[in-house]
Amino acid sequence: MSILTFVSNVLSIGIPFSVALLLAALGEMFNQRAGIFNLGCEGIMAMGAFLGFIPAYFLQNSPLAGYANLLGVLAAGGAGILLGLLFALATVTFKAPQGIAGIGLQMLGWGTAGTLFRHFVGGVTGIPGLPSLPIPGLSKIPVLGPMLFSMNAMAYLAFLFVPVSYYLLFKTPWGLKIRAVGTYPRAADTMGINVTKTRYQALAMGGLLAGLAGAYLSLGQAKMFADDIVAGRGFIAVALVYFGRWHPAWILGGSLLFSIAQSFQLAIQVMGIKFPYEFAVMLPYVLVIVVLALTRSSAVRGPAELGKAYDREKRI
Amino acid sequence: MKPSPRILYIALVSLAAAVAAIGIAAIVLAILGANVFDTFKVILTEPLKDIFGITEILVRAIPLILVGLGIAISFRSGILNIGAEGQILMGIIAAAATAIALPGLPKIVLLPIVFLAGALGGAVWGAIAGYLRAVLGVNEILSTVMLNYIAAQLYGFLLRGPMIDPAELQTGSGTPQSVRLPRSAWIDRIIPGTRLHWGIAVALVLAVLVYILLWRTTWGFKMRAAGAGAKAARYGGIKVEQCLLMAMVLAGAFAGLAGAVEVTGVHRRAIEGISSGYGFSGIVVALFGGLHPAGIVPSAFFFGLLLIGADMTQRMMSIPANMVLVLQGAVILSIISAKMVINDPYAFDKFSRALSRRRKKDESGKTTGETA
Amino acid sequence: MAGKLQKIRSLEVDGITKRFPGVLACDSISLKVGENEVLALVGENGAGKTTLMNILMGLYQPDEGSIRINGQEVRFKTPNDAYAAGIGMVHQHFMLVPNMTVAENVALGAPDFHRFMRLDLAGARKRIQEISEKFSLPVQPDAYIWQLSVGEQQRVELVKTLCFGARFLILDEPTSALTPQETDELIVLLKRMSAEMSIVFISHKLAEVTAVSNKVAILRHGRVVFSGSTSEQTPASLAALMTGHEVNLPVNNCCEECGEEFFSVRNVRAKSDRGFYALDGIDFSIHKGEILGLAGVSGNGQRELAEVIAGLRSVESGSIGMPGFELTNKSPREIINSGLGYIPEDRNTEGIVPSFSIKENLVLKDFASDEFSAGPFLNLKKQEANAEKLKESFDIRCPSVATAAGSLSGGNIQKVILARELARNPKVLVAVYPTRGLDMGAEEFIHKSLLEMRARGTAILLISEELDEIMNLADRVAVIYKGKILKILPSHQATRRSLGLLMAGITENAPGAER
Amino acid sequence: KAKVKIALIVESTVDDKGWCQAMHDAIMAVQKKYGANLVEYSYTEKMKPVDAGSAARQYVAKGYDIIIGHGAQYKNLILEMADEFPKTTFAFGTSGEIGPKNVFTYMPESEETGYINGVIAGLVTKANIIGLVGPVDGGDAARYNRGFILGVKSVNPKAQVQVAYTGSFGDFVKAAELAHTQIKAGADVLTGSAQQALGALRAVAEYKDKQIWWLGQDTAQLAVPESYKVIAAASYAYEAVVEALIDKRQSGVLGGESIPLNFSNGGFVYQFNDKVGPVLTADIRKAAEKAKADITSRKLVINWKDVK
Ligand SMILES: Nc1ncnc2c1ncn2[C@@H]1O[C@H](COP(=O)(O)OP(=O)(O)OP(=O)(O)O)[C@@H](O)[C@H]1O
Ligand SMILES: Nc1ncnc2c1ncn2[C@@H]1O[C@H](COP(=O)(O)OP(=O)(O)OP(=O)(O)O)[C@@H](O)[C@H]1O
Ligand SMILES: [Mg+2]
Ligand SMILES: [Mg+2]
Repeated sequence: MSILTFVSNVLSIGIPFSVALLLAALGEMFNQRAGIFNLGCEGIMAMGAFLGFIPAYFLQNSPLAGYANLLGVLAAGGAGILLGLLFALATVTFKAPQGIAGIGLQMLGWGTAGTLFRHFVGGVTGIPGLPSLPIPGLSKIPVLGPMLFSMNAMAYLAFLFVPVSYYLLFKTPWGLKIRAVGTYPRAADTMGINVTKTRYQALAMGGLLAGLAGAYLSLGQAKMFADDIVAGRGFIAVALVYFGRWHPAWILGGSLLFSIAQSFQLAIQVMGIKFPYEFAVMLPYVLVIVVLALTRSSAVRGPAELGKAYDREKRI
Repeated sequence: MKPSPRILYIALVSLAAAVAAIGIAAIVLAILGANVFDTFKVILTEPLKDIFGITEILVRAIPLILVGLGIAISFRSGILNIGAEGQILMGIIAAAATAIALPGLPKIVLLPIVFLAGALGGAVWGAIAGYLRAVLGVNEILSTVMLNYIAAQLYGFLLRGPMIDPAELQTGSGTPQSVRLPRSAWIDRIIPGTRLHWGIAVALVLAVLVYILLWRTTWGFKMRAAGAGAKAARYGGIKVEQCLLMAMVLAGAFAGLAGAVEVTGVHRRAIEGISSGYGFSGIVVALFGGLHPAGIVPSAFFFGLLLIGADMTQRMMSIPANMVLVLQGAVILSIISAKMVINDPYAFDKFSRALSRRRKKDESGKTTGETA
Repeated sequence: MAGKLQKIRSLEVDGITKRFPGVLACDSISLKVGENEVLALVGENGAGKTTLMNILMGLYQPDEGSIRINGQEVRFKTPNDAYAAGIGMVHQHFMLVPNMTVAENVALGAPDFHRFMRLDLAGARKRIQEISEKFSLPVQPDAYIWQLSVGEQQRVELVKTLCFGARFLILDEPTSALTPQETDELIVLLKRMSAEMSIVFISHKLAEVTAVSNKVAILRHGRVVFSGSTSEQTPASLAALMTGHEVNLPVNNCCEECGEEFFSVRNVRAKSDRGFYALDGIDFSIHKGEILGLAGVSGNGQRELAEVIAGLRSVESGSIGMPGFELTNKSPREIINSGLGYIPEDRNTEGIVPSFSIKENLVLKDFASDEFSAGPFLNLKKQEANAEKLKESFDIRCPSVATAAGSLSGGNIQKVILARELARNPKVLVAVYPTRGLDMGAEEFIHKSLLEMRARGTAILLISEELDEIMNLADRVAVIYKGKILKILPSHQATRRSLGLLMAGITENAPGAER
Repeated sequence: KAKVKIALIVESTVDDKGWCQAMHDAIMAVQKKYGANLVEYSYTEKMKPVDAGSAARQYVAKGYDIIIGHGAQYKNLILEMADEFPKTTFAFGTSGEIGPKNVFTYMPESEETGYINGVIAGLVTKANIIGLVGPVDGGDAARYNRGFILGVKSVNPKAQVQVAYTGSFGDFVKAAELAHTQIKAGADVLTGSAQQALGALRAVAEYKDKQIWWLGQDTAQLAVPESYKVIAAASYAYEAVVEALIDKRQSGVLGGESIPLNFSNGGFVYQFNDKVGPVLTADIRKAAEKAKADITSRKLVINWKDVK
């Protein structure tokens, strides 16, 4: 195998697999930009994956089969929004500590998805999933074509969402409000911004994206479902937000780095070089830490009020 | 006699929280077609009905207390350590390896050494995240999440390779597990026929020691100051970075010790799946207990009850195993919300004023009614 | 937006009461502001001034009472309602998002720049331009807030509020962080603006009150204790009305002999967080029992100088020392042990650990000393006794010494810091803006304490923007400008004018050039 | 005969189309055969070792006669309980050890099924590259994988088996990723074991029109929609084990034996999938049948431990 095909293989597998992480991490970025730290991402993803899967599973042989994927994506997004709002109720309205509430949400989402799946479906089950949509023309470009232009619709949309979320965050009134309530909620409040509402919106957005990330896992990536489908990817997405310093472009970079490292380690194993494979499996995790340690920049800080509830009446 | 506003307030909020928790779980149970009331009855009462249930609750509480204590130290020092899961694994490995290497020592000598080794294993793993944060400025949430995965692989590597039970290779079953620890490294059971072991005493003693460490020693003062106000602490001459590192070392040591106690008290050999999610439940227990040993101990008992009770519903009510998670999640979300509302002086102030207005109105209504 | 609506001819609050848990912040307050009037609201820390204004802005809901504009009752549920009615407020603490630009901050609060999926920053810039020209308040729309000095931020606050269409302006302690020049400019501006709008002006500086207002109201413990025309009052009479006794800020009577030269800073260069040289060859020394006042517009290196001395920032070249002890680039611990006391600029995050109790904060530097610990264990009894003693002698007002220090009022927090630092009997004391935002009572107390320290032979570096404070207390005055000491002069030679010029960087014609 | 109460404790679920389902299905089949009034059955899923301890104790308290911990991770727990409850029969696998007198162990000799799958893979591959999607290199999977490699080599020494691991039994998303990697690296026949294998099969199924094939380690895989890619599949038939447990207990033997699973004792079933079409030629089928016959008759001994 030539180096070029090796690289092209690694990339063409790694890039699509970054999508779920990317979507979830972008969602978490909106949460954190608004000052809310949501460790429950994992649970929302599990629900999203489950609901994304359900229509495809039940409608497989019905006349509605053509709409199953769309229905699944919508259901996943909707459930994500609802769970995001539930999290908002706990952390914004009742001001519950966010870390622990996040773990609660993770358990709730994961548990609900698993319980219902167990009851209505049973064991690991495949579905047709999202077809890949090679872009005419572009997908024929050698090397780059299969790498970048033969993915499914959700993947294109996810990558498209990187500039969109940049625009949303930095160029729209809504993004301005999100950033303001995450940095200095009291100032936003005195300027007539409804801090609670804005944080609810951010969490709904975060939930939506996490739900879609889940749906991508079951519909776009695995094309099947089992209750442990998320397998910690939600936590990795949260970590990637720190890696990406709350910026869509960096988050894209982090998701790609992680996924490509992942497909790289698999490719190395497949090549048959003899060494304990456990160390190969570790590679992406080690790499993320190392890259962050080497490129640290003290100037970049998180949203100043990250993790803190806001109460207008309280002085400190 | 009218109840005092404070009691009424707490009662009402708690009731609302219970209704919310049961409500969330009830939705899922209703979809399954299970009986909501019976399910909760099983969870909350069944484990307490016999000595077996009660001891199993305590068995779960032991690692939860230990991990929770470590989490309390790190959170109090301003580090969000979610790496207990990995630290537990490293503790198990270190403890098991030590016990296996020193089979000849008498229990009274060996057990402390094994505990220390476990603590050390966890401490080393914690120190990595501590160093990354204190010296290289790597966010600890990121590093601890990643280190959990790395630890899991390292653990698997050691159990499949260097530490595997030779019998597993000989008979060909090849299950990744170490040899059985020498009997001199077993923690004794307290009540024969149950799994309750003396690790509970270790956990309770350490709870007292952690209280002393955090609130009665200069090191505790330093670490809490660094966590509560890093800037002021630095101005006050406290080496904040040192405190962060120390906190992570201690948190790791506690998680590692939890692993050591679990392997010597319950499993008696290093196998996969020992931790059973204690690393995350331990965070919940610690926060639930207000990051204070006096709260962590009861909160660990409560979560032990929840785990055992929910598990029982699987067999008694044929409810899928994942329902445990739904229940835990619903309970966590509603109880912490209620706790915040109960402790919010502003909300209580509004409540008690509304209450007194109402009572006044009632009274004046009554008196005018009487005079009329 | 501005001008479209009717003018605010009168604004009345009637019987406003507001309770916080355990505190009656406003106790049935009634006040009236007429057309083009400037009402000064004064009172001790915690009298309820800010609370009342927050109610006017719709941030807090009153428990009782009503607000009327032009005789019509209004209810403000959110700040938006208040803005819509034409009321705007410059808050006591800056309400600007630091990592956004000026234009973004303005656009954030003005819904007419919120287009569908688009932020009309050009519109915001234009509005800023208009307002800043109209009121001669120069601001750069594209500068980030964190890049601006305190004075510039204050200007941005004003512009922002005016951009929101305020026709009734509330200014809550707008001058507490301004330089004398900036304060003077603001007062001139307010007088000019009062031709167009009514203004409520809150300040602890009574001279400003008499200069700018035509009516004055005094609050004490949430009640209006005096209300009348300013023209009949002097600063001294207001102070007496406020506190119930005559207030005399202590003065350093300069004639006492200072001791030998004790603390020196020689040619120090150090970088700021943003990488340029914030200290560019600073050079001075302080004698035993001397107060050296360091005047200057904030942002000229004061913060960095204080940090360098305290060991929190590294020195690139030069030296800092006391006889027999070199402080340069030593750790904060070593510097503390050498006898340096420090009152930091930001009392809430640098001076105290807010969630720690008062008694813990009082031993923040000494908890591990032999006095307060035995081996690795804390001596809680001694901690407690120490706190009780200092609470008494420094008159710290708190429910108990176990209260969280962060819940105290600003004045009391400052007393906790002062108590901790002075109780350690420092040989050198660095005090950075020690009276910012404090009322006269607290200021008097702190000034007295500093002079006592001086009398005991401590060498004191007093960093302040208050020229009165410096001229009252200092033996010599140094002026810092762009990281350099422009001049050091004995305080009897210093005048407000000469110092003001030096602070602006103008060295020619300044009298008393001397080292 | 007296009634027997059987309890099963598993780490995943009883319909995981793999390891746990095989045992569950066997118990259900035996229950059907013996009659529900003779065999009472209950199971508990998702049991980590510590949770399994509580569940097993609860089963003992409820008077269950036979408690099966389906996984060697339950070994210690079972040995300990066997000591405490000498009247109860316990069983766990995989293990070849002879346990105490009330403990049965069972041991699938999976290298046998691996070998046959390997023979087919070696003959089917055109690229001479075969992909092995391993969960971890241990236990049952290690035997299967080594048997598979030997099977390939026996018919096609030139073929290269690319072995790689996901590091997890359950992460089928990663298994799919690994299968794609294998295929990109040229593999045209793949196999793998444990629950994660379904993910790899799902990935193979995506190459619908390409000649890329799967060999299953569980016959349940022949019933999934992706089965058009599965040439053949082997699986465990625990019926023999379950019947032995019941029969021996009823004849007074509570344990103390190890029951192997292999072709000679009917512990495995092997099924070809006729739906895959011409790829499964008569020759290939014959070669596989022959290997199976040789293994069953012990003519062929698979030295799986020799494979590094
Ligand atoms: N956010 C808060 N929550 C609860 N109580 C508070 C809060 N802020 C202040 N307090 C309480 O209100 C009391 C009065 O504070 P206030 O700001 O009025 O200070 P003060 O008594 O006027 O003193 P000073 O003149 O030094 O400012 C404080 O002692 C404090 O205990
Ligand atoms: N959010 C709050 N929660 C609890 N108590 C408060 C709160 N805000 C103000 N208080 C209390 O209400 C009283 C009035 O405070 P307020 O801030 O209005 O005083 P102020 O006159 O503005 O003082 P200063 O001169 O220090 O600004 C104080 O006792 C203060 O402690
Ligand atoms: Mg105050
Ligand atoms: Mg105020």
